[in-house]
Amino acid sequence: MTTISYIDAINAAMQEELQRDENVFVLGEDVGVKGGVFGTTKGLMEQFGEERALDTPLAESAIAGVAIGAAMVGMRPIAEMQYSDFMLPATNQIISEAAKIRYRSNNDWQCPIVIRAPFGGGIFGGLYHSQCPESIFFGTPGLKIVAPSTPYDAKGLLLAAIRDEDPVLYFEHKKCYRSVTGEVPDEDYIVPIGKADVKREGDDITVITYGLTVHFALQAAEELAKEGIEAHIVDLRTLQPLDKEAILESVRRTGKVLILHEDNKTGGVGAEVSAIISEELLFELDAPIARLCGYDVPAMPISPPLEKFYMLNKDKVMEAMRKLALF
Amino acid sequence: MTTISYIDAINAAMQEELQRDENVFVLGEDVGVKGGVFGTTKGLMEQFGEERALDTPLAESAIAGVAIGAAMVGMRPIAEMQYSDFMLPATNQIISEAAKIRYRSNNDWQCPIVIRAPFGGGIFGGLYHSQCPESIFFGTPGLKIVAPSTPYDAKGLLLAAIRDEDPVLYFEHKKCYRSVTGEVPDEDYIVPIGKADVKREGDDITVITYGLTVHFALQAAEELAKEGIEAHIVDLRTLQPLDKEAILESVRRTGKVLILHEDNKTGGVGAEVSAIISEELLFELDAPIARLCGYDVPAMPISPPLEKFYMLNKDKVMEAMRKLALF
Amino acid sequence: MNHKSSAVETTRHEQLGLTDAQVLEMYRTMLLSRRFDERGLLLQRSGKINFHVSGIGQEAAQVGSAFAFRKQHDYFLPYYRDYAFVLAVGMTVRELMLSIFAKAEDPNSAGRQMPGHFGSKRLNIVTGSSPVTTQVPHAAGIALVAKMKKQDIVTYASFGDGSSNQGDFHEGCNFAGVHKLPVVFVCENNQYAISVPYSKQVACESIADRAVGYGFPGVRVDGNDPLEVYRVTKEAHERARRGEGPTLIETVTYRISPHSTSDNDLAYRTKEEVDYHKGRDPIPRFREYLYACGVLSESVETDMEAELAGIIKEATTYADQAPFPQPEDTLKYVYGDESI
Amino acid sequence: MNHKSSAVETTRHEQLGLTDAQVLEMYRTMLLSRRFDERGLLLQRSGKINFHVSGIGQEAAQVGSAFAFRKQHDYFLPYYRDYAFVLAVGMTVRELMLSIFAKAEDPNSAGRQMPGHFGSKRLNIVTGSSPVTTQVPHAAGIALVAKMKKQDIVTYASFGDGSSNQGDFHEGCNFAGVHKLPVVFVCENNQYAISVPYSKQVACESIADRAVGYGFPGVRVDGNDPLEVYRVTKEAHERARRGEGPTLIETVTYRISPHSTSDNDLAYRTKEEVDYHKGRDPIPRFREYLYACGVLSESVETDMEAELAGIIKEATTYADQAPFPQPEDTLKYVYGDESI
Ligand SMILES: Cc1ncc(C[n+]2csc(CCOP(=O)(O)OP(=O)(O)O)c2C)c(N)n1
Ligand SMILES: Cc1ncc(C[n+]2csc(CCOP(=O)(O)OP(=O)(O)O)c2C)c(N)n1
Ligand SMILES: [Mg+2]
Ligand SMILES: [Mg+2]
Repeated sequence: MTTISYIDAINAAMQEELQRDENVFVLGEDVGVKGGVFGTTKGLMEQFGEERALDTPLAESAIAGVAIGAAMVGMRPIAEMQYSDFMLPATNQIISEAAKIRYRSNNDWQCPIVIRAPFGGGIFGGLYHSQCPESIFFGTPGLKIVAPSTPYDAKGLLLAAIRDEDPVLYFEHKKCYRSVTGEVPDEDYIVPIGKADVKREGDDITVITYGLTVHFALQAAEELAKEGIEAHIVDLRTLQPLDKEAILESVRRTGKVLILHEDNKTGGVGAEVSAIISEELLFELDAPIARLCGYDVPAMPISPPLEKFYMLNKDKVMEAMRKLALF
Repeated sequence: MTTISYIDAINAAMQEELQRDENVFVLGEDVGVKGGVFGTTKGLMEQFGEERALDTPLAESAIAGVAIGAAMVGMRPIAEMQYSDFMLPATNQIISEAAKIRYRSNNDWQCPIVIRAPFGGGIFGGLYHSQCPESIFFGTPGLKIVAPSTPYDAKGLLLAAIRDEDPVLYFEHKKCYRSVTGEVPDEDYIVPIGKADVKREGDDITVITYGLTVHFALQAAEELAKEGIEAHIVDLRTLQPLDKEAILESVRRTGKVLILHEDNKTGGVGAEVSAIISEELLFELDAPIARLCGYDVPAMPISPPLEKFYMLNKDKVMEAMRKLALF
Repeated sequence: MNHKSSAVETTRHEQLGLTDAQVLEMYRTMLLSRRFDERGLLLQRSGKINFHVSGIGQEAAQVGSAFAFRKQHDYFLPYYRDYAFVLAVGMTVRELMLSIFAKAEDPNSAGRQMPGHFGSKRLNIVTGSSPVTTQVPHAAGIALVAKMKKQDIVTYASFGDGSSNQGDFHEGCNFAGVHKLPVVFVCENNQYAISVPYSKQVACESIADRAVGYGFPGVRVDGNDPLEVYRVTKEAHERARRGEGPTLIETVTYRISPHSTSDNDLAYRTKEEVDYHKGRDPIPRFREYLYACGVLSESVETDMEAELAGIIKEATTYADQAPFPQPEDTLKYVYGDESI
Repeated sequence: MNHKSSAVETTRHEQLGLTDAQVLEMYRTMLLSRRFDERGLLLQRSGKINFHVSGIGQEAAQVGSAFAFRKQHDYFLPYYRDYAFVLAVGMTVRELMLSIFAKAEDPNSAGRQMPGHFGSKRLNIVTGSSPVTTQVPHAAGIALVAKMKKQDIVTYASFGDGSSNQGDFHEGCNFAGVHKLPVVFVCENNQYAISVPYSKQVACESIADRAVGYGFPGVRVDGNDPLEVYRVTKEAHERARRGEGPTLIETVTYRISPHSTSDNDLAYRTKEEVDYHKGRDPIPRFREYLYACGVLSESVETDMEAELAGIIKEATTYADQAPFPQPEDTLKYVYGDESI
């Protein structure tokens, strides 16, 4: 085990896969010479050459589309979208193409691409450098979607995504890049897509979340433990397909559930989690299913007091958890 | 009151608004000379000239983007997407631009456009002429989304959408075009955006739905009435913003709710409706919140037995309603 | 076309390096495509199938392109009118019939997709969709792999004139241009995008004019002349193989049929206009050339028509009688791991 | 630029119909923009603001464009480096400062958007976003309205060289070309898109080459020469007013600053390269010209620098002290009907 940052875990996963499999390559804006605007692809061009850490023209639909074409003939492209906000020009390639290639060809063709996109706020990025776009893609069968919260999951899920036979959207939280560190194994491993993870055990309330807010929940849980409230914290890790079993099991354990995410509330992943629970476990609930999410505004503003108002944090999460525990 | 078809209601709404307000115009592929591939814009070019029923180049992002530009300087464009499946190249214009113009400019600029898109299946359209794309846009605050089921609502909501100060996505169900007829007032009226409609009253179970499936629910309800089951049927009509009050009221009335839509289940509008209910009315529920929706596959196939398997119909809906009533 | 060439002089096709057998095969493919297409229209009118989209009038352009490529070797991303193209690179009429009948055995999609949405891994025909020009970046991606892996493979991608206004056309061409990729982009300019004529789609004189903006050559060619199309495509194919990058070819044709069986074309164009272009139908024109060269004779032709009629009939009966997919097949192949 | 013109001959600017006062104002605007930009960088480095994106090196191109348009009359869709442009069409430094400080009074977005995301209904500066070239179709839409309503209004839309590879650039230009709309598209080619040089973005010699594919003229011009930029833009503006349609202008410049304050440009380009272009800075070059014409003198210059320093200082202090928006303002203006 070695302790590294979330961003280094992402970088290491790519570095190792480029090494292991000659069909893996990375493409995107500024991923080559510069090593990415956040540094996620640092060193890859130096080690593997220009073609395998490919600087592309400024055109996201082409980045996705070229990756899809390459994947159909046997490659394992990792397409980087500079910010998840800028994947929208590629929506048609992602939803109409990547998601449907296997299905429309009756399994004759496959599309094993990974699309990495930094998402989330709290970095003074303003409206177009802070968004959580997962709800746009979440309703599309054929896609897999992951969103790790720790270096271990970040590396393991990226390795799994690259080796997966289907298109995977990999949402990496910008705020976690350098603020979150953790242990990762020295040997090869993967985190299986479709499996949630219990990040903390507890019997009083269940918190179901993913991404940056996992950390707020964990911090809040530590404080609440002093008040005698023990929270059970489930990190979804994979958003599509959801780990239904893990969700239901965690709810059975406490009977009280708070769903937490940074993406705005209406139409978010939390709605589906809630719907699954009330479809399957309604009579085991001891409290209404609560959601604490981003406000329903188009995107978070850059002005510091507004960004702070929009973003969740330990205190806001703790308040919601306490309220649920006391219900 | 005059009895007309759903498609004629849409055509009439546009015709009347083009007449009433010189700032209204229609643009899209084949909307001029041909009058639309379905005939929704028939006669408009003849009556109002080429500029107000404008045939555009084959480029959806430009159609949306040009409409947005025109709207920002005071026009009321109605942009037609030939099939809702083909709005995806315009996603960036819709989500990054239309939805955020008011917000990002702190109310200095507005974007009163309507984007009309025929959606849904059952017409042997196959993967790319049958989709329900509402989940892609549903999680985006700043957009309004409507989806009428009857000629009355189709006309009234389109009039409201054109007069609205914000961008409205108007999803019209292709299968309703000629198969659904109904009365519309002879005088001017609107159906307010944001208001659901009770299409049938009943005390045993609540069905919440929109679009084509409203009709399946109504047909099923008639048959179930003979078995002594009285269904309360709520047509959402507006998907964004949801009519929370109407949803909750209808659930309070029966304590049992079935959410029904053609769009695939995971991440659909039904998930949010369910989440709202279990957040607000958990202890008034007498049965788990049920959802009957499209299968979680990328899109419906064209082959007749597969399309039939995918599509909901009166019998499938009746079965789900009966099961809920008997819970 | 030079109608005066006689059998003793070197023929145009010989000058292009094509044998008599090859041009006869070109002709046969055009005719087979036409007969299939006519049957498709008939089947739709008689209610046997729900929908047909036709390539009538574009066969010469398609076959001329296809013959410059290597079957089961190069990669192909055709568009929905490319029946003659896919027949030329190996698809059978039976397979096309299975597709228009939406039957389980259809190799393109097992009846999932509309007719004209081709795909066959065996034939290197890459699965296509309806939203136009998404295949342009895919073709660039495939060509990028050929370049990375130093494989002698050229990729073909076609699309309509109206479709060249989509963002993906621009982005895909630009990517291919920057990386000098081995790909040939073919715009089949049939003058219409459904009801919208060329003049309302674009303001440039020729779609081929767009190539300069991507740093590679653009060539406009008479799409009713299969040999001329072959010639320029062969050149483009060779440029690609030499590592000199992409070419954009515009084959100027005319869409003789309505847009699809759902379209009434006389609502937006005149019978006279259509008739004029029927008079320039590439098939009789090429037939005349082949007669003039002595490649085609009455007896060859009679045999050919009989053979094709047999193929169409057999394929129609086969596809008509073939089973539909099982309803529950709807649920298959969402993901590679079916347990999900 | 012709440095030999003396005050007695007709100067270049007079030949273009510009008065001495006007060119002095051009110069003043360039300088004001530069001083604002330098202060922005300083404020970021000192931690006063979080982020700055600079237009240093592009002022001549921007001012040359802006002076061909009519303030508070034409419509403007500038991009994030267009400080000199927006200053020229009426925005004040105080307003720009309020924006980079993200304060409530910022007229662009009340502190919601990043700096460089301009918008002011009062000034006909249309609200812009970050995803590049979405403004190109908007500009076409605004120009379409001018044409429909027979208004004498010309629309300006600018963007970077890398951005001209986006689908929206293509679709917007094509739409404007087909409808011959009164719009001028300006590509400020500063040789880089963040770290990616021109040669890896496009394979065409000039972005202006793309115009032919849209059926309108494309003009490449030295973006370090404000008068030449003015001349070609004025011509484009007149073409637009005459109903002859769009023009694409490529102003060739160089991005002297790093991409933004988050960028370390020496990771992908050399100091020598940057220094070479600093040596071609348009501001001293224009200054020299104005001296040569006798428009600028030491005393005028001293006064101007003092005036601008005062403006920058006042604006900085004002913006620094201005209140932030209220946290709950986050919830405002999602829809027109606030009750939703
Ligand atoms: C993105 C997208 N928008 C709209 C359509 C609907 N549509 C199908 S074919 C067509 C016209 C295509 O015209 P062109 O590119 O000239 O090809 P042609 O049909 O003439 O061969 C349209 C608008 C589509 N398939 N994809
Ligand atoms: C659609 C989109 N993708 C990516 C980005 C991130 N980004 C911001 S500026 C930029 C480079 C733009 O280069 P260019 O168009 O040449 O303009 P310049 O910055 O050089 O003035 C990139 C990639 C973006 N803003 N929008
Ligand atoms: Mg065409
Ligand atoms: Mg640039």
